[in-house]
Amino acid sequence: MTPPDDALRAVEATLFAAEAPMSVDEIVAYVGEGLDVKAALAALQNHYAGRGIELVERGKRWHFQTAPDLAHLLRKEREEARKLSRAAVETLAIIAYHEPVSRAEVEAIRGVQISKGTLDVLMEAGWVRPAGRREVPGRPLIYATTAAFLTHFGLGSRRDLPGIEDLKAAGLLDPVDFAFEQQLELGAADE
Amino acid sequence: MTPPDDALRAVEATLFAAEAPMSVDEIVAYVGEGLDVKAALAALQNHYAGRGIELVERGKRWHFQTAPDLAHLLRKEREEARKLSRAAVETLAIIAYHEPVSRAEVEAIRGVQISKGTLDVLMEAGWVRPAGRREVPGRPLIYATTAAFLTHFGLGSRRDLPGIEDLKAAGLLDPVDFAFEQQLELGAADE
Amino acid sequence: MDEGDLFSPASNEGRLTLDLDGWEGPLDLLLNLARSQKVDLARISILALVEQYLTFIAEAKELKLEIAADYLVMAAWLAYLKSCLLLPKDPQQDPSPEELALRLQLRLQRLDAMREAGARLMARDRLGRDVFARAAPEGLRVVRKAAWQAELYDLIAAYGAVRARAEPAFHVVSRRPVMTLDEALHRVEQLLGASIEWTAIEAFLPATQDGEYRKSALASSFLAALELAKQGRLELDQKAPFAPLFVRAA
Repeated sequence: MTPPDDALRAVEATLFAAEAPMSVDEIVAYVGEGLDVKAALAALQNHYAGRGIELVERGKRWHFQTAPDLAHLLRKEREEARKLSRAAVETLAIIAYHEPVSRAEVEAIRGVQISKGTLDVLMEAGWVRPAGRREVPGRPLIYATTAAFLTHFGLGSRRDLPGIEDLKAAGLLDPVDFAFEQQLELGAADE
Repeated sequence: MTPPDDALRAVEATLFAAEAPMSVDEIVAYVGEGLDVKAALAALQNHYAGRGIELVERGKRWHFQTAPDLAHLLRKEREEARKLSRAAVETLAIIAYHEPVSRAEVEAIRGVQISKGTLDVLMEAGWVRPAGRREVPGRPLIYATTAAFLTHFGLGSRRDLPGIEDLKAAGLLDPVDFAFEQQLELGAADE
Repeated sequence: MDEGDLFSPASNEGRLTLDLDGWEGPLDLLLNLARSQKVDLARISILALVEQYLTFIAEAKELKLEIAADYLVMAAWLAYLKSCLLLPKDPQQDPSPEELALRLQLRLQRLDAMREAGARLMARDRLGRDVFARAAPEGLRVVRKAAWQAELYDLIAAYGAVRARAEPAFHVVSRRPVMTLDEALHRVEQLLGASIEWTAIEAFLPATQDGEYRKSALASSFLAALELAKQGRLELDQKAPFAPLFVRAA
C-alpha cells in the first residue's frame, strides 16, 4: 500500500472533523484549491469499503458513518428515535415520491385531510421544506424533501428511493385522473 | 491487505460513534466478549498511522482524532472587508505625517484621546508598527507606518503624501466656518 | 417483512375488529378490507369490497359505535355504486359504474403504493438509528479575519480635518454698509429745511450704486420721517398703499 497522499489525508481529516455532511465545494474551502478533492473522495470511498466505517455520498454531500451491518452492536442502549405516526410516514413517502407536491395533492392520495401537526413534524425533523408555490389558482404552497432527508435515510439521491422506478413504470406516481384516461384508452384499444 | 476482521470492524465503528474516549472494558461491553479488542486496537492504530485520522490512547482510553499536523486545515480563514473607523483613519494619518509619534502626541494633535483598540486595529491591518521608545521621561512607545502601509495606499514613500499647502489647495483643510475662510481671503488680499 | 403485519392492525382470521379509531378515514379502511382479499389490488372484486365495507359499517352500527360522517358518506356512495353495478347496464349513464369502480381501484392502488413506500423508507438503514456519524466531531471552524479598508483619500482628508480642527478659529462678523437712524435723522432734518414743497422721500437718499446701502438708507430715512412727523416738524402724504411717499416741512 502506498502512503496516503496529502489530498487524501486532508479530505479524510476534514470530513472526520466535520459536524455535518459536506459538499465538494465546502471541502475545497477547507483543504485548499490545489488538491484534487474528487479523486481523494473516490480513493477514500474505496479504501473504507468493507471496514467498520464507510464514506458515503448523500445528495451531493459526503460524510463518514458506521457500516450498516454493525447496527446491532451500536444500537445497544441508544434510545430509539421517536416513532413517526402512520400519517407522517405516508405523508413523507408521498412528498418524497411525488415532489414537489401541495398539501391538497397529499390529501387526495391519502383520502383524508392532513392534521396540523403532520407536516410540522416532518419539517421539524428537517426532512421536508416548503419549495415555493404552484402557479395555479390559489397558488398553493408546495413541499419537497431536503438533503437531510437523503442523509437520514441513506439515499444517494431521490433516484435511490426504494422501488421508485417500478412505481413510475407502473404509472402509480401519476395522478388518478391521468391513470384513469390511460386505462380507458387501453380498454378502448382492446375492444 | 487482508480484509478487516470482525473485531477490527466492530472496534473501529464503536470508537468512531463514541461520544467520549473509551476504555477497553467499555469497548468490550459494546462489541461483545468473544472478540480480541486489544489486538484489534493495535491493528487499528497501525492501520491509521500516517493517515488523516489517527487512533490514540490517552490514560488507558482510546479515541480517534484528526492528525495533529492537519489542524491548520480545520480552520478556515474568511476575510471580511471592514471600513476603518474615523478615529482609526485620523490616527493613521497623524502617524503617517508625523512619525515616529507616541500615543500622547497623536492625542495632542487630534485633540481627542484614542482608545487602545484604535492602535490595535492599525497594527492588525499591518499598517502601523511600534518603532522603539522616545528617550524622554516615561520612555513612551512610539509608532511608525510600515511598508505594507505604503503598498496599500499606493505610495512610493512618505514624501508622496500631500503637504499642508497641497491639502489647502485641494480644499481639504476643512474650513471651520464661512467667516474664517473669508478672513483668510481678505488677509491674503491685504498682503 | 410481512406486509400483513404492518398494515392490518385489525385483520384477524379474516375478521375485522371494530375499532374505527384505528383507521385514517374511509379510504384507509377500504384499503385494508381490499388487502384481506389477498389478491393483487389490480384484480380485486370491487363488488366484494363494497359488500365488506357495508357489512363492516352495519356491524359497527349494531354495536352502537359512533361512526364519523365521512364513513357514512362513503357507505352511501358504495351502496349506490353496488346497485349500479348490479342493475342492467344503462348506456346513457355517465360516468358508468365501471368507471366509478375503476377510479376507486386506482385510488386504492396509489394509497397502497405510498403506504408500502413509506414502510420501505422507514426500514432503511437510518442515520442515528442503524448507522452513526461521529458523536463528538472536533468540528470545523471559520476564523473571521478583517480585511481593513481605507483609501488614500480617506487618509489625507482625515489629516486635513485634524489640522483644520487644530487651527485657531476666528469669528468675524463682516461689515455691512448701513445708514444708522441718527444719521438718517440728521440728513432728513437738514434736507427738509431747504424744501417746503412736497418732495418724494427718495430725494433724501444719498447717491449710491450699492443696493444694500440704499435699502438701509431708505428704511432709516422712513423711520426718521416718522419720528420728525411725531415731533410735528414734518408732514407725510401718500395717495394709496405703496404709492410714492411725500414729505414737507410742517
